Amino acid sequence: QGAAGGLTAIINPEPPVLVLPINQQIPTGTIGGKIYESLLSYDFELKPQPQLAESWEISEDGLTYTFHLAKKAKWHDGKPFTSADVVFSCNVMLKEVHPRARGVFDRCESITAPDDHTVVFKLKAPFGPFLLAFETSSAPMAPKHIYEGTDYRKNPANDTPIGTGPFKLKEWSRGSHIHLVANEDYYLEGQPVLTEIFYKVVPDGASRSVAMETGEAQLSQFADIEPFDVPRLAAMPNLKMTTKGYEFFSPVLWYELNLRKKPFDDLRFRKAARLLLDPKFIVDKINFGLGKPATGPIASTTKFYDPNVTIYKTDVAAANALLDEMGLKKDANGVRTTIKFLVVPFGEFWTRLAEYFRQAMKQGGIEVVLETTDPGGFAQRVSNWEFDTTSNMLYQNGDPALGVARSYISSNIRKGVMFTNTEGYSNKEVDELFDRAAVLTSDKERAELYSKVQKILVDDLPVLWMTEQQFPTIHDARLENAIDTAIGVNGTFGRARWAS
Amino acid sequence: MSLAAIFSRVAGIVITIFVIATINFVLVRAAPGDPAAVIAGQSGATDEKFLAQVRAEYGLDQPYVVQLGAYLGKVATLDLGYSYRLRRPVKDLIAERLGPTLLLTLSAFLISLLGGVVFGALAGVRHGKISDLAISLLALILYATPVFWFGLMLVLLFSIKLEWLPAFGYVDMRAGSFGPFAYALDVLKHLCLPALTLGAIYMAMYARLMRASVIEVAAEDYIKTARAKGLTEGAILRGHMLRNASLPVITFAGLQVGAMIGGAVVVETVFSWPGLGRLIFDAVTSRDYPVLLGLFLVMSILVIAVNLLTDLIHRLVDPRLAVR
Amino acid sequence: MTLLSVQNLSIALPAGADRSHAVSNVNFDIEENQIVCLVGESGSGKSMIAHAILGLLPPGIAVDGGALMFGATDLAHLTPAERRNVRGDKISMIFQEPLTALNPLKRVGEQVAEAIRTHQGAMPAREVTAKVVELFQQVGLPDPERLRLSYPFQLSGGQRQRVMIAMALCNNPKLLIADEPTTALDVTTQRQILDLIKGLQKTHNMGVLFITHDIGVVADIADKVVVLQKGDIVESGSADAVLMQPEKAYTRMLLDAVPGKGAFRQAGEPRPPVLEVRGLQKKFVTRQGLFAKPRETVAARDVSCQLAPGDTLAVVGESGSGKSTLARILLRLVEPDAGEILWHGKSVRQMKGRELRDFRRRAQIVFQDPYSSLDPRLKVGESIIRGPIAFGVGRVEAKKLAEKWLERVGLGPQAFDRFPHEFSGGQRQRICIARALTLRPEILIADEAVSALDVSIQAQVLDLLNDLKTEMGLAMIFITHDLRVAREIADRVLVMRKGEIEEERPTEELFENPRSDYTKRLLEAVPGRAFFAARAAPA
Amino acid sequence: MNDSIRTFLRQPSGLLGLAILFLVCLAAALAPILYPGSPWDMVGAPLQPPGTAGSLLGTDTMGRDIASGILHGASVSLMIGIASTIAALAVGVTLGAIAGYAGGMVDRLIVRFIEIFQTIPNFVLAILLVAILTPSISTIILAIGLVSWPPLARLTRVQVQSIAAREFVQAARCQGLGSMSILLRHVIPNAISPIIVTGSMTVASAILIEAALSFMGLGDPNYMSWGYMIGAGRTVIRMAWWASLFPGLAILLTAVAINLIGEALNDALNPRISRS
Ligand SMILES: Nc1ncnc2c1ncn2[C@@H]1O[C@H](COP(=O)(O)OP(=O)(O)OP(=O)(O)O)[C@@H](O)[C@H]1O
Ligand SMILES: Nc1ncnc2c1ncn2[C@@H]1O[C@H](COP(=O)(O)OP(=O)(O)OP(=O)(O)O)[C@@H](O)[C@H]1O
Ligand SMILES: [Mg+2]
Ligand SMILES: [Mg+2]
Ligand code: NI
Repeated sequence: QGAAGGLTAIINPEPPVLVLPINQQIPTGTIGGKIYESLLSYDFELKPQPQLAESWEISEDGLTYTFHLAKKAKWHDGKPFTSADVVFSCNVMLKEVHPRARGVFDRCESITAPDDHTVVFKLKAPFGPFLLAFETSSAPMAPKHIYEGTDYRKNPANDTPIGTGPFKLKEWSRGSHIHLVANEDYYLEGQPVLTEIFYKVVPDGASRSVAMETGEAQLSQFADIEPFDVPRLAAMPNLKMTTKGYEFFSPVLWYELNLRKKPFDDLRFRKAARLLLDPKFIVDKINFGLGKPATGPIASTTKFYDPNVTIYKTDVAAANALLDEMGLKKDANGVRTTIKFLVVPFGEFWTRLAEYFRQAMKQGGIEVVLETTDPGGFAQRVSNWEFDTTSNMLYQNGDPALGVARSYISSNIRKGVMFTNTEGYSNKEVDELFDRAAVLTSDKERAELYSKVQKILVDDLPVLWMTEQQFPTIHDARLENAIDTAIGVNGTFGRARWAS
Repeated sequence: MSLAAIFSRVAGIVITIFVIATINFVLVRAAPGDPAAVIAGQSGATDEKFLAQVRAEYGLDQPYVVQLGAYLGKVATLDLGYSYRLRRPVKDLIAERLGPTLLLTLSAFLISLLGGVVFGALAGVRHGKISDLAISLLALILYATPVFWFGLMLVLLFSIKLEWLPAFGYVDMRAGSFGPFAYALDVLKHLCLPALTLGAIYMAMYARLMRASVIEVAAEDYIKTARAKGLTEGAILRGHMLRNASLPVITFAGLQVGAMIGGAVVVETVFSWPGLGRLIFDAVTSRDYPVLLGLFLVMSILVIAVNLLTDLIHRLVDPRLAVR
Repeated sequence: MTLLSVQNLSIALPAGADRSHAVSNVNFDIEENQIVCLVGESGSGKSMIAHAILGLLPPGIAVDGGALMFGATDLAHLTPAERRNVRGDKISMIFQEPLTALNPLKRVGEQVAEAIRTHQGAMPAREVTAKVVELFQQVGLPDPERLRLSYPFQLSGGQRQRVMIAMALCNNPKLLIADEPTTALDVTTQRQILDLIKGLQKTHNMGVLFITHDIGVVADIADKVVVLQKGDIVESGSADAVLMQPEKAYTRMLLDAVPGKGAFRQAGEPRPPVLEVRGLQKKFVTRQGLFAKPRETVAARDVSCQLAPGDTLAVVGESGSGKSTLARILLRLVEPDAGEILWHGKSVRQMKGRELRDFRRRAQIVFQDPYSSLDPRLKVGESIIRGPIAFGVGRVEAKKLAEKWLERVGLGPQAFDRFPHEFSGGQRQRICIARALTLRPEILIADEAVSALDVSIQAQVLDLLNDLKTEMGLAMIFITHDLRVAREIADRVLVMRKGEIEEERPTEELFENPRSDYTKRLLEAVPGRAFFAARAAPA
Repeated sequence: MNDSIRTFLRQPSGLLGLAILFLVCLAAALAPILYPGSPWDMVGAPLQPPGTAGSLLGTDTMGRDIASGILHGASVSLMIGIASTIAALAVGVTLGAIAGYAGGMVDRLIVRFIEIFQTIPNFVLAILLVAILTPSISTIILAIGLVSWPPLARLTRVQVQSIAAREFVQAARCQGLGSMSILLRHVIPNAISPIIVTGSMTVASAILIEAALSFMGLGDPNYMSWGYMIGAGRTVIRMAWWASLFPGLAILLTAVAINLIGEALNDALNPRISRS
């Protein structure tokens, strides 16, 4: 076998569509990332690298970004990729169908195309992380000639995605597999190496491990492999495991308390709860060693992380003392108070997390009753603030301004919207620090502000941060260069190859 | 079957489907919270525009009776709704999963019926002997076994310990490149454990019934007649006992089809069999109600179909029914 | 030449059975071209002997002494294969119940053909079919070509029994064993089958072992009689000898117990009726399905009759003629479609509440099946006293009453605390009578109350009823399919056919001088008529 | 009744069933004493094999003691089994008795209704009910009860019908007994025993349905149940067979015991067998 050849990978769950511009769920990102591209890619340190944009420059005042596009880039249907497509995507289509992209591009005064291969973004105000907005899932380029003037979500072309990426969709057998083949006309020299990629839909966790074990599949990502199976598979000689390639996402997991309600509004209670919990337990026993305890709101894998904050150690006695101080007395059964926990309805991991929370709180005499709902009800209840406690995990999307601030700033307390400041935390100082940090362009200045905000937040405990989640990518030991950007398995795989 | 009988049969089926559809309707209305939010639940965030669209589609602003009527109308035109989670019409989702489920349930049905009849007959004929005791005991135990657990234990034994059969799935992932024969063989290999799991439990049930039935039939006068004719015991078993004794088993099997399809849901979950049951599991874990309700209806119709089939078999076996 | 010689035959029963041996030391011979009748009460071991000959004894029961010499072979000691060769070939057998003796799921022709193929080896299908058709013709089945393709349920009882006979004859057996082949049939059909067997026996020169409990049947067909009592032979010999000059008391008792030989009862003066029935109509409609046409059965069409105190009205007729339905209508267990029932001139159909209960108390019924007419969960005494208690009698008193009646029907007060299953059929029937009588009824309806009983017990129950009737001035409606029983007990007889009254006359007139053809046929079919007439004459 | 008890006790299989069931009840009763903590407590390292580190039957993925879970789960399984059977009996017997005794149009309607419910794949309906009403102990009982009644109704109807047609019932009517007392004293006592038998077996099937629901993730998250344990252990079956084996055995044994008892009851309540 030479460097070329086919790759069989696992996909779970089956993506609803492959058109990345209209759907950004994880599996869509993984497969769509081979078909669609954005202007930039990012290395493991989140430094921008060329993709559809060969080069770019930023004006002094940090308000104008000019991108020079790859001249040979073509859509899969043979039409050339031009700056008109970029303007259409960023200024029209994504604003309509992609809430996250809308958030970023709404900051632009104008998006224009002086010539076929140049695009100019003019910002209303400086925005520090603007260059991080051109990750594939965040701003996938859509072909103007197909989507302009149509109902994007109902466009029949959604069944035959047309992108600029190194792989094209050949066949999608629903419920079974998605077959991608190499794009012969790809604009980057010598790419792609692989001739085809099969994404097999394997809904069952155990079967996924078996498939990896037997070599039926050669690549798995995100939560494909159940945590307890990871060490075993990682130890197999024919497989390799890496947690690299998720830097852009860097998810942080936390328990969320509804600060509008008693006793969660009392900092002593939050501190006590935090002292009862042990992030190590989640890492070791629920995650089987993957991930690491989080110290605060910003993940250690991203730029502005500051480790010098208050460190909470598990301390049951101290927790009980705090609760006593609050005047929450134990009754005959040793129960101080009974609270509810809304279990996240997305599978076993979340159930375990809820069960752990219940047992941990019990040590402080806090009885937790688990409530279950369906995803619809869950979203509805959380976004409408109808819960006591729950758990949550958010991607940081490369920059605190993109993925962290949204959970803590009071301007983002938006009833009815998921992934906002649903816990209801409000602190003027924090608001101000986040706002200022977003519009600065100097990393050094920004780092200072983010350090400050981290200290305040960790002392204030708006949520109980537990872990920085890590995902295992497990692949055939002979597969090379697949994970070479900060979005890892969601990358283009243009350089992925077999070791000869 | 007379025309009138066919007519009343069809009417019965229509009524049944109508009732099931009504149950569906009531259930969606019984779900806590705004039905529109429930139906739209899969969209992650509750998007007002989307809710309005759902409300209009289901006519949730209309009076109940009108809504029920509209819903039944949709069912009548085979419109089972739309899965917002999977962004596809429920009808399509079900259609592509129907094959594996049929394969699984039909083979399990055959295994259970054949096995039940054979083992039950064996035990019945050897009434009171060791082999009867062994079969009866085994049947009793199997009958009391949770299906999913039995499946897991089979996986533990045959896939993990002995490594004879694949533990999960429908075909090998590489099967796309196999020839048609190798492909079929591979599916067959994957089918073994799930079909056995689902079949065994019902086999136990039928074996128990068959045993009792054979013992009863053995005491019938016509068996004495057959003996008095000078037939060998084998000929008596084959020619006179089996058919008569299996009648109650067939009737019962017809009644059990519903339960078996329910069992398939669990078995498909255990073995990651890409059928309707698996779809139900996914739909349950994500509470994809349109899919759940559609599946419920389709599975009920499946039961009706298999019931008709058993009826047909019954008629073939029992001339008294055929003439009437 | 002796065909089968039963020598000192003993058949052991398993432990826990009612006796140690089903039969012991039984000796008799069957000659070629001879009909040997085996008679005896239920449980005397008749079937056991028949089954032993073919090696068909049920599991746990075995021949434990003696020999069954069939020519030079001892049938009691054959290997399974040898036994199969004998069965259905040299010796064949017909059973009592024609409905259950045929496989319900196989065409009757096929069932006969199977017997042929089993013993005559491979034969072209056409030949087998031809043989079957020929056999069917021989046994008098109509349209054999079509009939052989029928299933048993499509044939009447008599036709099924003919199929059984054809099956038994298909390999020209030397010996035919018939175990009560006519008991389940109507008298007229019984007559035909008896004639058929007798005829075939003549043409085929067969030896026949005919088992029956009916002395009348014996008298009609037997060359030789073997009388069995509790497993022992009481008497055996040529039919003439045994029937005309019975030596043993038991045989005499059997002969005397046959009902319907004494003088006719004379109807008394006409008195005002207790019960009068006018123009009863009843149609049963069975729904087949939602849209299928319902099936209708006429169970009563314009039925009228009267019953005076102290009178006994016998209702006779073939199975399904509507006798039981009439009884049920009278008691308002079934509502008629039209007609009047008058009790002392009051309309029973208008009655409600107290009045109805009062009527019910005065009109009691005894059912045919002594097994299902007692609540299996209640002690016998309890079943009896519920009635009086329901009418306000105190428990202690009711118990006294019940004990009195139990004694009166010959059971003794200790029966009070036992469960129904601890009694024999005859005893149960007496309990039912006691239950009915504790309420001191005016009218007693007996629906086939003695049909399930052996002749000797039947005679006892009939006597009991007769005594009680005269004693209490009961009016009785006695339903039976047995004309001899009717003759024994009734003042008047009502003949029913398909829900209609064929004839209603005083008993003597009807028997001496029947008017309707149907009644004539019924009378002619009664087995042993000539014999009993002859026997009665000199007495 | 004494006869029935005697016959019951004469049957070794029935006794065995009783003994096992007794053990299960004992386990349920002793759970708080033998394992005073909650079965959710994480007592040791995860996935410890049986017999190690003080855990008799090993620990599950979160280090919870399997033995403790099984003991505490016993009462949950029994409670759900019995409660949902009572619910099924309430619906089934009432409908069946009405149909059997009333006859005619009412009977036809009820029969039709029963038939429809028998057509519906009952486990799927149970899933649907629990999923939509959100899983909790009461919705689970309700759902299992709602899907288990048709066989009971059918049986009750046939029983009532056949008993009501028996001659001894007609005889009782002729004795002047009122309808109510006939129903209570003759029909029900004679009809009840198969219903008791089937009812007892329904407990076993209810336990199985509950287990399957929990296995599918539709159990009440606040109660440790055997089905939940198997479901939670399923994914780790390759490295921790004990996590699913033992709870499965517990279900199996309980169901076998109940079935054995049911069969023995069947014989015991049959007067012909019990009193001969
Ligand atoms: N399977 C059996 N087990 C034990 N005892 C039996 C069995 N079958 C018959 N018996 C007993 O054997 C004896 C003879 O029975 P058999 O059937 O020969 O009587 P029969 O004369 O044919 O009576 P009937 O006129 O009622 O047919 C009876 O006492 C009966 O109780
Ligand atoms: N409940 C019923 N429903 C439908 N048909 C009935 C019903 N009861 C009786 N019949 C029919 O009415 C007719 C008369 O029945 P009935 O029982 O009165 O006959 P019988 O003269 O007593 O017969 P047997 O001698 O067999 O007891 C039969 O054809 C029977 O099938
Ligand atoms: Mg007999
Ligand atoms: Mg009758
Ligand atoms: Ni008779």
